[in-house]
Amino acid sequence: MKYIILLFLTCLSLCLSQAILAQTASSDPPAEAALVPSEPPAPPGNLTLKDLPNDDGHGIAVKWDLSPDDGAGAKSVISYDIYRSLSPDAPDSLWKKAGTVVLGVKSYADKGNRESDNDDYLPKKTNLYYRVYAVGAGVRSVAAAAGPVQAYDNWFNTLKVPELIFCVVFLILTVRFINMAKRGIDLYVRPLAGIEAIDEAIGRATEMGKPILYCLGIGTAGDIATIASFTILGRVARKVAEYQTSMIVPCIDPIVMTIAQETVKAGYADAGRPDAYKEDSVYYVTSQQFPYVAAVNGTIIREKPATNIYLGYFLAESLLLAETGVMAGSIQIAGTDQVSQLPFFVVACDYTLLGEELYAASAYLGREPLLLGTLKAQDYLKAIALVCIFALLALRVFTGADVIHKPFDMPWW
Amino acid sequence: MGLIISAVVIGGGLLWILYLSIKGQDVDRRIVYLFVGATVALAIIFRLEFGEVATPIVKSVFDKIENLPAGSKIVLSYDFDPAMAPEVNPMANAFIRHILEKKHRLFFMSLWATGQSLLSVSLNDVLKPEFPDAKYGVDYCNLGYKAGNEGVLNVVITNFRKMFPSDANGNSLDSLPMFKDVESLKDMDLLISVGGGKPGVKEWVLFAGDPGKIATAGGSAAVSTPLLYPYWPRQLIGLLGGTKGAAEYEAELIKTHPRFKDKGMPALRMMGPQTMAHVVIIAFIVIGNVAYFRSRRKGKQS
Amino acid sequence: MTSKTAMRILTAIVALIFLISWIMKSGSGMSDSAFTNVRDGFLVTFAVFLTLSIFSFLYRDNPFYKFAESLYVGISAGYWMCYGFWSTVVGNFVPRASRSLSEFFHVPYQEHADHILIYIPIIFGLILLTRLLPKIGWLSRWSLAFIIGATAGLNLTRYLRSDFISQVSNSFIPLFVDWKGVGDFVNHISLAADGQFIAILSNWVIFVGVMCGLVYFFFSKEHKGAFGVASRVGIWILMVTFGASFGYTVMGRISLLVGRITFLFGDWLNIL
Amino acid sequence: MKRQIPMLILSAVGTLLVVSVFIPSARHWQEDASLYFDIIAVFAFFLGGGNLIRVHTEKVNRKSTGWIYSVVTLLGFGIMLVTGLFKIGNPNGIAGDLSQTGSYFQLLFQYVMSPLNSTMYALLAFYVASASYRAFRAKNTEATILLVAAFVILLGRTALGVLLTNWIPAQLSVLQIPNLAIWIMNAPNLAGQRAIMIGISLGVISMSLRLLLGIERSYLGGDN
Repeated sequence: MKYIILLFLTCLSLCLSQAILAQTASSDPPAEAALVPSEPPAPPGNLTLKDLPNDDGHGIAVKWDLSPDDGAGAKSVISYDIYRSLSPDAPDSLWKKAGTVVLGVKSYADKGNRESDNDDYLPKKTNLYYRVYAVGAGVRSVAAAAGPVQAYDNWFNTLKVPELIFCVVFLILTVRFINMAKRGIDLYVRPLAGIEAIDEAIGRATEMGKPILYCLGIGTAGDIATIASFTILGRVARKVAEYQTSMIVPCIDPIVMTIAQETVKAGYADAGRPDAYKEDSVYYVTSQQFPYVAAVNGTIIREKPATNIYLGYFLAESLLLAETGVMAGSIQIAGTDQVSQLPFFVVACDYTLLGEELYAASAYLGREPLLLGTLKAQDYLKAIALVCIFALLALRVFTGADVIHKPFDMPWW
Repeated sequence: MGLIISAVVIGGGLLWILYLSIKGQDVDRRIVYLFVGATVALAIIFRLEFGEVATPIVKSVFDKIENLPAGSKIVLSYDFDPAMAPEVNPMANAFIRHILEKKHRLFFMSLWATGQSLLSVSLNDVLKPEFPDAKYGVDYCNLGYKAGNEGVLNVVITNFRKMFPSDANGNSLDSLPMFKDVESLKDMDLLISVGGGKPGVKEWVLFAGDPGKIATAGGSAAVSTPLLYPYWPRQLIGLLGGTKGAAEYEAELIKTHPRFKDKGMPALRMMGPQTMAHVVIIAFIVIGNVAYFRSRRKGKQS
Repeated sequence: MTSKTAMRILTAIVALIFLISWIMKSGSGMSDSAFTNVRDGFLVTFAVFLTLSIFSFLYRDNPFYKFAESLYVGISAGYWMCYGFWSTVVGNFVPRASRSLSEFFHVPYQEHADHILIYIPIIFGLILLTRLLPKIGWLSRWSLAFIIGATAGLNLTRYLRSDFISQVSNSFIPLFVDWKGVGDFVNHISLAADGQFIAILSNWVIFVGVMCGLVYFFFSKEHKGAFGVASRVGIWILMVTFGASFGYTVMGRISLLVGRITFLFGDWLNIL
Repeated sequence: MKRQIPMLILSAVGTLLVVSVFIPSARHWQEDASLYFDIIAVFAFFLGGGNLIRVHTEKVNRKSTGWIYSVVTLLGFGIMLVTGLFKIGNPNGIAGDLSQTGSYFQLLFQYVMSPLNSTMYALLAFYVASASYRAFRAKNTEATILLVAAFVILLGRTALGVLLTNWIPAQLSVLQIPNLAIWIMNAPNLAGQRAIMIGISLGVISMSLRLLLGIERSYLGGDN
């Protein structure tokens, strides 16, 4: 079974890589052109209009054949101007300039605005007419005109197929491993030092009779790292309640504070000590980065917590907090998904959860088979990523294309 | 004078701390703070400047301009806005000085609408007063800004006159003597883009330097510099990164052309405190390791 | 001398310097109005006082820092709420909800916006406020669920696109740069920074580095044998990354300090 | 009930937003969700502001240690709210921009908040130094690699790096410290960043799925 899945996934990634190759391999060389002034160039030919695919109904795909003077003939074309109007014989003032493209380009995606009070509004299900001019130095050709055409909204964005495939694969894997876990199959997870440290740290705080400071970072509830931190906070609160020690949770955002209060309260309830929960332990400081840090730093220095836990979204304050914690002599456990801040945590804290480990932490702490199952699914996706990179590179070596920047400029993301 | 005082104070202090560390005493963090603060303060008060030495990535740009035969054609593009200007404007000014000093022909242009006004500031503050003999249309010209981002490059790589029927002042290109033997970017000897966003150095490499096989160099704000490193040295002949890169270029310029010494080199001045602080931090890392190995050896002995 | 007397003397000195600075700064003001000069003199001096108070934390916690910190927290909380009120309530909600309110606040009323849907967040917002009532406080979880659900939904595809797919495809780099055969490669092999060998080496390091880094993050497989070696290389690569990013950031941090010290010596003491 | 309905809301909202990515005509749901988010956040201001006032007035009432600083906080909060909500001193009155030059709100921002912001930020210069002094020690393989990488980059950022290794011939030029620094940034650093980012994206996707599937509930309290 396992091998069949892997085989399937490998085939899938090969197909995808083929698609990526096809996308990146095509690029037109710039057209050669020479200078000839002032005669108006010949107009572009064969103007065709179509509803723009994969959009919400406010775009038209415009295509034409190059003017005979573009790169050949009199070589006088510099660019093409695209105009749109609601009527084929409207006066020039009612033709809205939709865009300009340089010579050698023979298509334009006219993406209008969907708000009717916007200047660039492009109504859906309405007849539209287009004109395309070839523009020379100070002159322009006769218009190539076409229409009517209507814009429709589409029901599926075909450009998102790769994402859909990955979503579905991930979902299937997750559900599969959850089911395995439900059937009681034991799933191995390797130990993570940072996670084990959390347990010890709570014990240490109990011995010292000092609180634990849990900082959710400066993210709002709109940052997924903050949500991940909530899931860990719940488990930490439960242990704190079991050990009968206290915790301080300063928050930077009112909603974060609200969710944190709910989470900590639930953690205490789960531990069977709902009365021990103190509303004041989770409080709002202020909504800005540096005043928040100033206040938390003050708290760390004055309360001297046994342990500081920083999990969530952090920016420059990572080092400000962690160094202050060092001064206060606290054990420090940190984790963030901000790659630029990880170095500071690694340098100043005792344990650091690196990126993905932050998201795995709640599964580790809870040790619930269902959650551990999702870790397994994550690993399979990682294996797919490895296979993908391998496959792409193998293709690269055999096809021999050698331009380092091509994948960086892919049209579809 | 200021340099001597600072060197004695900071150097002496560091030696003393090294001595204490070797003896096994731990340095309080406040001492580290004191040193960093004092270093930066001294450097600011005494306006310390250091002879930066150009790193290879900067030196290669300098050498290229230095070694091109007089009369070579160089494009300098202002691809930045006022927010980035403190970091990258010194680079642009240093380029102007160097290029005109070497009697090359300088073609100004800009892919950013906001670059144009910064460009005219440079023309009025640097070029005109310092090079009164440079003649417009012969030694330099200003093509100004054209909308279209990298699309502009797509056109001028085959033909200048299509995109720029006239220069920024409305003169037709054919009326400018320096355009006599210029058809497209491919006739240029060097392209320089100074910028920090999009379009910027990367676009110049991808849409002009690479397809036209034209030597390309760049100057970039510090934040975006790491993203450009991969293009060096194969696609970019050199790159000035942030204030540091600008300072290196200024230092090299003063060394080779001492007449610019009194022109005020802003990047060099900004670098003074930073270099000092770096040296202090490096010294502390060394001291920390000396102390660590010392204590470990002692631990082993006992 | 007890620490309390020392503190009193220190406070007196600070107050004295503050006063002198206020007078000097007021005297050198540019404005025609005496009130503005005195006010700006006070504000500049106060800004300097706050700057130094924050720096004093480096020595140790002290009343000056505590004062600056408390003021900072209060002011910034007020600042944030004012911004929230004017930009979200007046800027986003009022123009969609009511014409007369729009006129009162001088914001353009949006006729075509979906007016009914704007009440969804209002309802959820009101539900959130039930927290203040102990009996039905549990209702507020509905709003929290809405927020968490939205975050999860938005981020799932966002990260899939911008991080997963694009980073994997960015790893799509040539392993044999400018390859012209083994003979040519061996003939030109050198450690020159712009040589072919280094270009090839870099890409191999990226390739192997990404692979090993990913292996390090495997949770459900024991890091033993070949897998263990790869994971160990992976952690080394991560350590290089951390060291390099740390080193690269130092310069930017120093320039912040340069800015503050320039403020103290230049704008305040005028000795630069 | 108390747990099922929130789970349902969460899954429904999240699933709708995921699906909307694939349906062009539903694209604006995402923008709408962000807007709703902001508006709900305004209601939360009451909770946040209320909490701030309550915590600090309690400290004042109890006369607990440092209560005087709570007075300072409350004063600052009140002053800022009054100047901002009523736009005191704003040359254009109620219609003026909140941060209009000359308004009291802007004065407070310029002379109180802004210097405090940059000073807090500037503390980093000191902390970076003390952290590198303490942590960059060759204790084991990992720490040594960290130390060497940071050291090379730091040296590469000063003239010292050039002076020390200028003698290395062009054939070995990658060993010159500035070149080595760039190479480190280019190759191993890039690889590490990429591995972390790929890992994070999988972590986020997995976390989101766990939330949407309703198996991650610890934020609403464990299993019972």
